[in-house]
Amino acid sequence: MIPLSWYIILSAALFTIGIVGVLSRRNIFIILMSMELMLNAANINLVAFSHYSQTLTGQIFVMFVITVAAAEAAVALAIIILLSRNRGSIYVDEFNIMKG
Amino acid sequence: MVNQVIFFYFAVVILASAILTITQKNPIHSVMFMLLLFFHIAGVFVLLNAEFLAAVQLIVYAGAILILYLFVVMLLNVDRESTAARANRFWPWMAGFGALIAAEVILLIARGTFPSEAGQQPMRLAGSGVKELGELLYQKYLVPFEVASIILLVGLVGAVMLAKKRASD
Amino acid sequence: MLELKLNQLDFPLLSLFIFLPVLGAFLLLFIKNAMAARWVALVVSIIELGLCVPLLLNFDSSMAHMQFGESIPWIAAWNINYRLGVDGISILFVVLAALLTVISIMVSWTAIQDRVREFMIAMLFLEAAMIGVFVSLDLFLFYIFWEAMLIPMYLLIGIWGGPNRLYAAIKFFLYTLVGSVLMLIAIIAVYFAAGHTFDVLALMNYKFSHTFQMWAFAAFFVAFAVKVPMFPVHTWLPDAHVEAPTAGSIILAGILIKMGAYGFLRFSLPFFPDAALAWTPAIMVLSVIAIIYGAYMAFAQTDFKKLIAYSSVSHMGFVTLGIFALNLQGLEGGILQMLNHGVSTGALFLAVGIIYERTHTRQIADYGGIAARVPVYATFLMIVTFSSIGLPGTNGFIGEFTILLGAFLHYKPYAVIASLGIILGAGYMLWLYQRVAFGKITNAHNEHLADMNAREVVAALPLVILVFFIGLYPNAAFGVIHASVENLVQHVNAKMASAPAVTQMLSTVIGN
Amino acid sequence: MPTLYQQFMQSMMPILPEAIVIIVALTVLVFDFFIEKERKSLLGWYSLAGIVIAAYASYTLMPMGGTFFGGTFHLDPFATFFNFVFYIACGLGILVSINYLEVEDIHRGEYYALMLFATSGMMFMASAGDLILLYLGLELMALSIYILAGFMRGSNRSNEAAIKYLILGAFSSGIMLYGMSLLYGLAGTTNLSGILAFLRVADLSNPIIFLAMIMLTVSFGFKVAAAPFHMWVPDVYEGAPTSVTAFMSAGPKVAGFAVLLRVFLYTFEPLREHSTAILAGLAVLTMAVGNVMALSQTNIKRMLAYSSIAHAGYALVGLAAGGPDGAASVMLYVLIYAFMNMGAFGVVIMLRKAGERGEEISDFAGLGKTNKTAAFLMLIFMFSLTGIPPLAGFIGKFYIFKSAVEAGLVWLAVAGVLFSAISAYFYLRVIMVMYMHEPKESIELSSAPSLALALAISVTAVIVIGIYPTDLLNYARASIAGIM
Amino acid sequence: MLDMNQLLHYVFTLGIPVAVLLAFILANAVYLQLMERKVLAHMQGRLGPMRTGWHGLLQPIADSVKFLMKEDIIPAKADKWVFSLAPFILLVMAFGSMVIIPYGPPTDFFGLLPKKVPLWVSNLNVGILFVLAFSSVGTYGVIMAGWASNNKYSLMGGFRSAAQMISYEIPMAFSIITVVLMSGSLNLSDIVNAQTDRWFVVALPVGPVAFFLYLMSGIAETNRVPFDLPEAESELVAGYFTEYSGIRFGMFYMAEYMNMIVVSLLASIMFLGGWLPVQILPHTLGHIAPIAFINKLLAAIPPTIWLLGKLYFFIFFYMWLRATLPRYRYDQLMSISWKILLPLSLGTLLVAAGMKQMGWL
Repeated sequence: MIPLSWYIILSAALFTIGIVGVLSRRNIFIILMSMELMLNAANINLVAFSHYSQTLTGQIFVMFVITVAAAEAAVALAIIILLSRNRGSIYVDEFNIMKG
Repeated sequence: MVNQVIFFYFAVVILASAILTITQKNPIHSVMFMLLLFFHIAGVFVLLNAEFLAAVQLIVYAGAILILYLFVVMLLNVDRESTAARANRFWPWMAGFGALIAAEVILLIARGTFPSEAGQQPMRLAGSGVKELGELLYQKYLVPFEVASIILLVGLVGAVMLAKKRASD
Repeated sequence: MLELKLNQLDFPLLSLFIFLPVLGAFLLLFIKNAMAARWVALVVSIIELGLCVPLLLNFDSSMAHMQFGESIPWIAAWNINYRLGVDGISILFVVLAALLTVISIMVSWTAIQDRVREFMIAMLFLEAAMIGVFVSLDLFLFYIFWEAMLIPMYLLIGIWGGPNRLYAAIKFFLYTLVGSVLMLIAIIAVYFAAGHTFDVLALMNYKFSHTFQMWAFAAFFVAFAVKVPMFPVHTWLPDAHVEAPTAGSIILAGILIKMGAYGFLRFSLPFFPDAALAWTPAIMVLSVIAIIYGAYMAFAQTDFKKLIAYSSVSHMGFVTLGIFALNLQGLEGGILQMLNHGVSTGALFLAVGIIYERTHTRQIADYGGIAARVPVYATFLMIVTFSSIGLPGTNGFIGEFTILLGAFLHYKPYAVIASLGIILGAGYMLWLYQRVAFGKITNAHNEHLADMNAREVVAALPLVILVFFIGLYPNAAFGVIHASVENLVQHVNAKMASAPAVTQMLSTVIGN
Repeated sequence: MPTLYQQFMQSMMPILPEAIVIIVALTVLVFDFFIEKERKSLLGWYSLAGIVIAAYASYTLMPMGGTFFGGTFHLDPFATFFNFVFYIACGLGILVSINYLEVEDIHRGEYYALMLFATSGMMFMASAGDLILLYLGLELMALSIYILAGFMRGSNRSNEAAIKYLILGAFSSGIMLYGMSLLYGLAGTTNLSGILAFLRVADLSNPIIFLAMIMLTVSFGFKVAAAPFHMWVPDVYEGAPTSVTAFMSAGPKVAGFAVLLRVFLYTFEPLREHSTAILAGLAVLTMAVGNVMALSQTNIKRMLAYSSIAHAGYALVGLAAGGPDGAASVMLYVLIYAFMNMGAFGVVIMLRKAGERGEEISDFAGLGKTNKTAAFLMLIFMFSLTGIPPLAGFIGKFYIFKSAVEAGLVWLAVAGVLFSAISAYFYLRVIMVMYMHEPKESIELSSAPSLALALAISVTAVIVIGIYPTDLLNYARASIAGIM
Repeated sequence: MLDMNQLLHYVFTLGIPVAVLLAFILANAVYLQLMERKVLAHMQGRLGPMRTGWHGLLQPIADSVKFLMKEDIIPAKADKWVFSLAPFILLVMAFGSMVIIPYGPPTDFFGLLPKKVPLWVSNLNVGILFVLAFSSVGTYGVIMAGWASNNKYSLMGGFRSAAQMISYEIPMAFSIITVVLMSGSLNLSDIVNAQTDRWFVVALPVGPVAFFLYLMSGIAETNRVPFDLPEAESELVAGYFTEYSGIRFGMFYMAEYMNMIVVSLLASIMFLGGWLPVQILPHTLGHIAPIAFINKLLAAIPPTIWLLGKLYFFIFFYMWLRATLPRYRYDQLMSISWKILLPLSLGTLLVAAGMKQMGWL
């Protein structure tokens, strides 16, 4: 029997790793992947809570989250393709035409 | 006991591959560690009696989303990758900030309580609850389900519209 | 106890006052021709002035109540009503606003060549807002007019003003806006403190707690003091006056800066008498500083308009001095002085405008000896100079004398210093007149100066008449305002007396 | 005995307006294939007609209130009010777009479809009675707008705007999701009423509750552009196609406030004291950042971006005030804001001719001479944004500050009015440039019936609401009565 | 402390079945190659391998030894990590699917064992989804192999293959869902048991269509002729595994055959009744003596043999196709998936759902 708090701590740690990735990396792909880490952290939470609170809502939520992640990734990657076509860069700190 | 050992293994691999994901220089290696991570998260889901979700996690997350990343990363194989700096110049601050958040979140969680923790038994459902999931999804969560379909459509339309080369460009 | 007397005319006269100019402005939207626009604006403003006749004739000066009352529910959810009414204090300002608008439009006849239609629209909107401020008896409504006035005034200064107009316009706007937004919060606070009402008359009868009064008074004070303008926040005025077109200056000096003092009379004193009393010493000091400082600065100016602007600061110091003397004489003198200042400073700006249109310079040094060339103009200038000095026989004398009388009753030292301001005022005005009108013609341009034409004379005449009318027959004005002021003084004293601690304070102040 | 079809229609009735919007969007996608390039504006008018029909549907559904689909969907006056705001934002957005898209040569059917999808997402957000629907509605809206922001595919600025918006949007929704997961763990349900029921009896010293609340605050702060989560706003607003910026500044922000209102004033009601402090702090910071940063902008879109941050700050004041009046004030405010902001962007779009940028404030020089109508409209909108009576902006701000004072947050109201006085400076600068600077060269404005209609609607609304807000005010107050 | 009993339990329920499965797979993978060569040869009027052993029976052993002995070359510019990992991923994923598949009903091996043991490693409730999951993850192996080789032919092959696998996964998934709809379960054993009365391949009207769709997609998933574009020799050398040699090359081969086995097994289980015996008209004429006797005889054959028989039938079918059909062009291949199979599979699913709702299925 695994205590609920183990799952939560795991997810909190994963979530933090995701945040750090988003904030500190320059490569846009890795930033996007870090966001997926954040979503996965939330998913672990949701499933764990679903398991322990004996409701299935959490699992439903996770399915929706995965759906949204898919759509979001598609759009994000399309924009990245556009960017690299127009700019040839995938580093976020080089996206700086607009300033001020 | 065995479950705990398995959980421990999963947790260690998840965290290690997460850290490796965000520290790799080459995004393709990141994708590989991400794949590893997804597998182990699917494992955690199985531990939590959510086999259906574990399969969905693999099919959609690993099999579709991550593949998409891999495709685009490979297509845009930017060769400056090896020379350019990996992180932005604030990264030590951000990492410190992250550690702070982690400490805080874990502290808060350790001090807080979840009602379900108090003595309730984990759920046991026949058939991994696929039937129950389906009933919930198509009855109570019908509207969100429809919205999710529209979200996918929007993602589709957007991706095609943005990324497709046109004669006029 | 004031109450809103029902309309004795059975006709929404005051609404007509507000909406006639608005209608005129809308009419102007469809007129392309500049000359037609001028005529339409003039006719509308003259009709507006004509409306003053029934207003004055039907006004019952024997009672202090609000008259010509109108009250329509407006925003029921907030208990906001469209409530209008005039009493002795406000009625004269309505007339003055109507009069000065006519004069302003006339004086702009040739001075404004660019975007005439827009200018006239702005003037008419300004008139509507000004009159709205004086007749509204609902704080919310009052605030709307108070703020709305900023838009046309900003545009008047900013579009048709002098070379430095952008700076002046924005300074004017920001100063007044910052002041009035604080008042907005105070208005809201008053609304809640007094049980969800914006009704001015109801609020007058409400007894606010002492602490509340202190804060709310301060917030109102900032708004009104900026408008007056009182000493430390007066700096927008010289800029605005100098850069504004003549019409703008006339309105600004004649009406706009009166609104601050009007606000003290209508809201600050009746709502927060305790706070007013507590704040009086400080205000007195500021008033006296304004009087002396304004006069002193006026001496140092080389710019015609700037000199008048600083003289306004000085004169408005007298007004606040009179109002916060908190007795009958002071208040009546203050109100009369406001009127006088409107007339005489309006006339002064008119005079500057007339000459500026010909010479395009405001430097006093560019003039000199023009009396010989333009005798009518010199006479007009002389009359308004005397009026401004307060020569007996002109209106200025009556106002300042009454104020000093009131101030002497309670605040002798201030009155003494303030009277120094009169002497200084005489000094700089006469010196100004001497430099402009007498002596040899120093500037070749002035050799062929044309005298005032018929239009300008027509515009100036009412002011000259008023200068002497009030100067020789002040009771006409006093008669209108007396009942209301007396009521105000009683009302304020009664409210103060009901609080023992304050009574003590009052007695110590009086004993001083 | 109703047939299966009738039963189905009956059960789908509550989401009829949303369904109409989505169906119109889908048909737009289909029709797009059959309409040649020159006549794409037909799709715009068709979408507009759809919005009008959806509005009518919302109107007819007004008597039918309640909670549907197992508590996930609310059909209450609150949601209906916001739906109307969304119709306005979307309708005006479509109107200002038709001409702009032609000028920019990016006229495609997907644009309108995405706009409608975004609108339906907002509508779901406002109606959501469950965190899941809330999240999905939000993502539907956000995803559509990411794409719209990048709609000018050849433009680097547009691409950049899209990716910045997407990264920060996804980041914030990640945080939100984590907060939601904690809430679900606490309450054992994702239903907003269920969470409220939990919080009523919960031990409020549990730090996880606050962790969840703070995470939700942060993410909604991103969505409504509250400082310090506003970094994306200027860049995104500047880079996105102007018509999208216009829509973005009205629609999603309003939707964000709809959710904030429902979550903070309804679900988090037991946490009132704490949430007030957080929201008040956010409000002050947001007003400060928005107004101060706007002072130094030279690009009109960027200036309006900071102005929209500032306006989010004012609305947060109302939110912090709380209570029925605070909520109603926010509702009224966002409605008014939608009108005046749309109007301002409409004028900006008027200036945009292919080849000329028309986005620098200096491009407005002398507009008061060369095009009096456009300049006058801009003047009205600027004064309204400043909050000068008798325009609608004043009514909105007045109500906000009134409810703040009523809630005892006088200091917040004072801060609000002072910042709004500061804001006068940069709004007036636009007026100054238009009326008091000489025109550089003759500016030929692009005008089209659609744009004219949008501006006419906006300006009429700004003036009429300013003078006679009573009915609208009563409607807002009545709408909030349902959930408070 | 681990419980000894628990440990034993794991050994018996996991260890032994996995070992058996591995042996089965290895043998199959190795000998299927021989079978392919033989089948192709005979279809083309040749003999195929004849030298090593009787009719070349030892040929696979020789080949394996050769694979093992050859130098494992990793190109200098290749990404070593990814390069080495790619074949493993393919192999592991293919094996993962096989772990979930049931090979027959629980049996005691004609009384040899004291109690019935299941013929599967893990009978997951959502088993079929995991098969899908593993097959979709298998794509990684292909694309990573192509990319890591740092060779444009490999990369092209990898991309093509990945695109192809992803595209065909969708009609495949829909046809599987049709089956799930018909059987009402995601569990593979349940799916087999649901076919007791009637195999799904003959469940008109959707069964045959779904079967056809599944088979088409399955062939494409395994990159077999006529959909073997990724390794089109004439264009891309050997596609994504051009640069591979030695044991890693062998792994790709093995993975391909394992995938074939998985696809065939699934086809048998989902459409041909899995381990259920063929019955001649059991409902209508099954009571007639000779037919009943034949049916009895057929039913006497152990279930697993039935399953394996069906499996090899499918494998033979693959080889038959390879001998018969030419290769599609790449754009044709994609348009078949998106323009024909996908709408068809969606339609099938809709019809099946409608029929299920009406109780006709």
